[in-house]
Amino acid sequence: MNAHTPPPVSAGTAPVVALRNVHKSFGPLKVLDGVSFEVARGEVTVLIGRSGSGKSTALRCIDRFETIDSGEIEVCGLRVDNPQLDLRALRLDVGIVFQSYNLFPHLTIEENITLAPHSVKKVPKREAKTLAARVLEQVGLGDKLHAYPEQLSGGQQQRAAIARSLAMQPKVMLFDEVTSALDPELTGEVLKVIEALAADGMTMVMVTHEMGFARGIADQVVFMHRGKVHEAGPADILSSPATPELAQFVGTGL
Amino acid sequence: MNAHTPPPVSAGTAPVVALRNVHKSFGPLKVLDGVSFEVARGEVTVLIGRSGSGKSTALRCIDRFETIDSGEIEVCGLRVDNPQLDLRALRLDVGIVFQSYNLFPHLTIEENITLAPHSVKKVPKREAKTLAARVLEQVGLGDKLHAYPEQLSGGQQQRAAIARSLAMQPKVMLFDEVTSALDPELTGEVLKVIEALAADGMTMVMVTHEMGFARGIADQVVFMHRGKVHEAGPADILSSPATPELAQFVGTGL
Amino acid sequence: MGLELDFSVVLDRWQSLLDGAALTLELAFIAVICGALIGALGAIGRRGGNVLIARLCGAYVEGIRNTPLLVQIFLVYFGLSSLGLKFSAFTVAAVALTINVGAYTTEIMRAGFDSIHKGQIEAAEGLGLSKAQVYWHVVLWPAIERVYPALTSQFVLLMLASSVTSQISAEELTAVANYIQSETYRSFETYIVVALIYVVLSFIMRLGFWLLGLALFPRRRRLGTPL
Amino acid sequence: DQLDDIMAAKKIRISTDLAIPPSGMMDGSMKPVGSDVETAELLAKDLGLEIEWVQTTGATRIPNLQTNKADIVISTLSVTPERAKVIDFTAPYAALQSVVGGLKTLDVKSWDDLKGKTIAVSRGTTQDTALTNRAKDGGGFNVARYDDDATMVTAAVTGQADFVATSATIVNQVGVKNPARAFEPKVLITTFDLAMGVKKGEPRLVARLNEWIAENIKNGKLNAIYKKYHGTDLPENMRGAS
Amino acid sequence: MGGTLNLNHLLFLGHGALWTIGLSVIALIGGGAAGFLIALCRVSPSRLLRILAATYVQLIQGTPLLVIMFLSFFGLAAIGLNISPLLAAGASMTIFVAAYLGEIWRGCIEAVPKPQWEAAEGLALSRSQRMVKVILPQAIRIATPPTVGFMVQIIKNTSLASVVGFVELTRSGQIINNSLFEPFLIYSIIALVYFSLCYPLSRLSRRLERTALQKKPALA
Ligand SMILES: Nc1ncnc2c1ncn2[C@@H]1O[C@H](COP(=O)(O)OP(=O)(O)OP(=O)(O)O)[C@@H](O)[C@H]1O
Ligand SMILES: Nc1ncnc2c1ncn2[C@@H]1O[C@H](COP(=O)(O)OP(=O)(O)OP(=O)(O)O)[C@@H](O)[C@H]1O
Ligand SMILES: [Mg+2]
Ligand SMILES: [Mg+2]
Repeated sequence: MNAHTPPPVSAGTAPVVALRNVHKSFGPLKVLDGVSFEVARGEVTVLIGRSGSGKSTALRCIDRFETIDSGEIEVCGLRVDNPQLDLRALRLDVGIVFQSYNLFPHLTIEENITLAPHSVKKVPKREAKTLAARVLEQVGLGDKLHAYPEQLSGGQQQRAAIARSLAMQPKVMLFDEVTSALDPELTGEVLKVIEALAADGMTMVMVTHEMGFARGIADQVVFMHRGKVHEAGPADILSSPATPELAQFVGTGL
Repeated sequence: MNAHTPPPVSAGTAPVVALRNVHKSFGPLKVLDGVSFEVARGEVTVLIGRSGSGKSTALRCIDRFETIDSGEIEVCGLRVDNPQLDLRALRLDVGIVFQSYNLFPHLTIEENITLAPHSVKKVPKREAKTLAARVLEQVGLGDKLHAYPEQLSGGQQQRAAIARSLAMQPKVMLFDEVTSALDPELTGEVLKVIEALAADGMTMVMVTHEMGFARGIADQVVFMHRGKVHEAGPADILSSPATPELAQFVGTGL
Repeated sequence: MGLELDFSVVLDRWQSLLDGAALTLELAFIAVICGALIGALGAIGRRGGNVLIARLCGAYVEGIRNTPLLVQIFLVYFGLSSLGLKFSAFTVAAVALTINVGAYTTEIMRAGFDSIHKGQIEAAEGLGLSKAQVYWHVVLWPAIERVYPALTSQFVLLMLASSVTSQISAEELTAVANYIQSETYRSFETYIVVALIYVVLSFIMRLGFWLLGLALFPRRRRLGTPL
Repeated sequence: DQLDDIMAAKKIRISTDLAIPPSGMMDGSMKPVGSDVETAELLAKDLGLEIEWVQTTGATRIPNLQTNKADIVISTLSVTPERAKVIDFTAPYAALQSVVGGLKTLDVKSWDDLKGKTIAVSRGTTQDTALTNRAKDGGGFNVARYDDDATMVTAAVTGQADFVATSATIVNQVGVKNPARAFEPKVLITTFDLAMGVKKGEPRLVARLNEWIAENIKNGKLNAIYKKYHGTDLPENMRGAS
Repeated sequence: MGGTLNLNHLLFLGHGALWTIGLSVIALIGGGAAGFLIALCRVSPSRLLRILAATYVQLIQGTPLLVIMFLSFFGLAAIGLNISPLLAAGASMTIFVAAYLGEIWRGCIEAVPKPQWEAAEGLALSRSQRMVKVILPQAIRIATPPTVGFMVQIIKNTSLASVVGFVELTRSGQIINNSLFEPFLIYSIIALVYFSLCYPLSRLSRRLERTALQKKPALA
């Protein structure tokens, strides 16, 4: 276990997201086994690793969709491991897009997007709609405002889900394999969107299997293996891995 | 419209899958606009194209999950556009794996896999279980026989879905972005499985966004654009595209 | 068998039949509106964090579901008057029916709530929606849409079941029918006519619920598919 | 012919409602008793027949006859011209004296005193018809209809109703159940003839029953049964008529 | 007339309760089987079957059970078919229950997500195999709460069989009450008996529902 001395809270230098020695099990299955990494403001961190290595779980812990067994998680100055944490405050700061898109099936795409800005941030309906049109345009779905999720193809649904999260203009965005269902062309478009966000000072943590994507966007790459951070560093580690596991992981890729 | 003369049925030379001038609309939206291509026995055809270009729809039409408005589709000598078609005969010949995995949530992985061989092909339970263990091993999930789908991560679920389809040993396999949720390492493994299948004489049509994968496996690449086959040919067309649209499509990829 | 049907005697009393039918619809209308409200609250209470409230809602549902409506009506009617509180038969009938349909609605709505996928709730939570907002936008409405057929069936059933309130002197359709048939002894004719009126009433209710469904669930209206 | 059928079968199917005291009910050991029950038993004995009881409710008394599920109905049927169109009635074997009863503490002596009051009745009974017609002709009172006598009495006992229209016997029951709310007969409505019901078009059966009724009114047996359960003699004119 | 509640009364009530149970069992078995068929017809590819089933459901669901009982008992007799009260009550309950269960179950079958139907279809499972192995197991979980809700209603609805001369629980209570004039006591006892018949059923189903939930995820 770590010494539990919280770091001095100083917005300028403190990391926006920090995991310190996080442990998490599902029953007998140890999924996170002492994970630590930090994400600085405006930095894009990419989580990579084999299926089942705990990437999604790590991401979910950051937004308190899972409680952790031990360790510390801090996000935008909030202690996520604190049981008394105000969850809504956390989630105003953090946007998350899931592996499975989870659009609300009974609402149109526009309603999906305007829902949170209107009801949480009290943005007037009219403005929210303008916002929705803008973020949908960003992800290349300007013409699908009034469609229902089931009318869209998988790729379109995933982009709509990203747009929905973007509309809340959070301080940190978490993406779990958001590009999985996108073709190269759209991956490129989303990459541009994400780059623009990064330039605006958005902090991001993303899980992805697209190594090219990771190379292009990552300020930091975290390679997870069996619930541990096996190797971490700048995007360069993908080209010159230090551990044989990472070498094998990127090597068998394309 | 084409002249409706069915080609002479001669298993040796006739294509296993043939689309001829297929049209299909969803209400006002024209999704397939005169699509034609043929797949020879043992050949792997890769469908690529932007999101919404109609790839999934084309695939679904081949297995008669959508009826077409006009044109002809022939699969293993069966006229798929014939309204009197025996659907089960078609689906015994054709295996399909969807973009969303669609494992049966109330059955274990083993039960998911043995279900069809046992109840459709009357394979005895014991043999079916051996078969299940084998195909699961093929996709690297040998230890998940008795898990329920929800207990698996996304990647694991997709592999299980592929295994379920493989277990039926169909003559043609249709894959719709089956590698979307897989990491590079597992993509490589599945690629090997699919190559082995191709060597066994399996005919395959797959939608994928992984250009590297397409290059490695495709005998034929069909590039779809706005509901039309915009360019088609051997895998080489990915390296030297003839149309600016394909060039842009592969160019923006990584 | 020498049974000759003569509907004229029954049809001559169309005015009373119409009054009875109107009262039946009125009772059903009040009970459905209030009962649906109670049901939604009950289902939320039953799934909520407060153990006491959840228990109370559970006891309410079980108590009502497992005893006959007739007994509930007697207990409310004679129970209130024994306490010195005198209400009209109509009021008591409406209250008893509301309590009854509220319990059934609670149970159906709870099943609807349970059918909402965890991922949906997580997505909404991830967007920062408050608990109440998540309930309203992502749980309640899709749940209602999903159990709408079961709910409307229950409501029509309630309308038919309201016939037992004739026992405490509410002059609804069955009461009128019983009166007519014991006055004329034209039982067959009366029951056939009343059956037809009930079919028409339930058709009207179903039509109303169908229209309401179109208004409440735009997705279903446009796509026609169940959620 | 039904009479021949009955005599041949040595069995008569009698339909009666066992939930309308004191005409038909169950005693403490759950055996059928009551004035109608005893009348039926006497009839069967005299004709040398066995009884098969056909359980019925108010609503099904007549269909039981029409569809040949019972041979006769003895179940407080009051004779009205309307009903006589559907079934045949025998001669009256008993009578029902209907009164409006009310709380002893209330000062009510005539129909005029009932203006503005609510009177409880059993739905569809002849009392109901009589009161409903009177109310329509400017009687100035309301009618609250309950499904059966028991519910009506309960309404009176618990205070839902201050007036009931029924037989004098039942009026007295209210005070027995709740001494704080003793009822007494206030206004006489009318006296109804009670007859047995027979399917239409069986003149021989009706004739045979009429013969038996006349005989037993004369010898006082029917009066005895009536007095046993209702506490009073049959009306003068009925006893005299025979 | 009058008197107090004694053992004989209770025995009489017990006898009535037995008939209530018997009739409920008949209604559940008959109505369940017929309702299952109705549900299948309602989702059948044949338009004719769908329309026929829908008409049946509309007609029966629009008519009070009391009236169905009455018409089937005396109506059949009127055209010369003299059936016993048990047969008439059983038939009426079956007709009635089938319409409701059929409709409830149709909704549950349709609530299984479309991709599941397609996945099963793609594996060449026949229509019946798809139903039995893929759709119904998932529909059953959704169907449990409304079905039990309705089963309990069936038990209580058997009281209407009194119209065809059946002396079941409610009717026997009425008969006793009409000689004792103790509605509170009698109806409380009846309520208690009904509760003890129905409540275990509700509990059992809830348990089944919970174990099903643990085994299987909620639907997307
Ligand atoms: N709710 C749960 N209950 C039990 N086990 C779980 C649960 N969620 C995940 N797991 C298991 O935890 C392990 C890690 O899962 P996780 O989803 O974090 O993997 P991942 O790295 O995101 O994989 P993928 O790339 O396939 O999405 C897996 O073995 C998975 O089976
Ligand atoms: N059932 C449907 N009803 C209406 N429109 C549909 C339906 N299914 C698909 N579409 C529309 O048809 C178009 C083609 O969809 P399709 O799923 O074939 O695209 P795709 O090429 O597979 O895209 P992706 O790569 O995103 O999966 C899309 O615009 C989609 O919105
Ligand atoms: Mg994951
Ligand atoms: Mg697609």
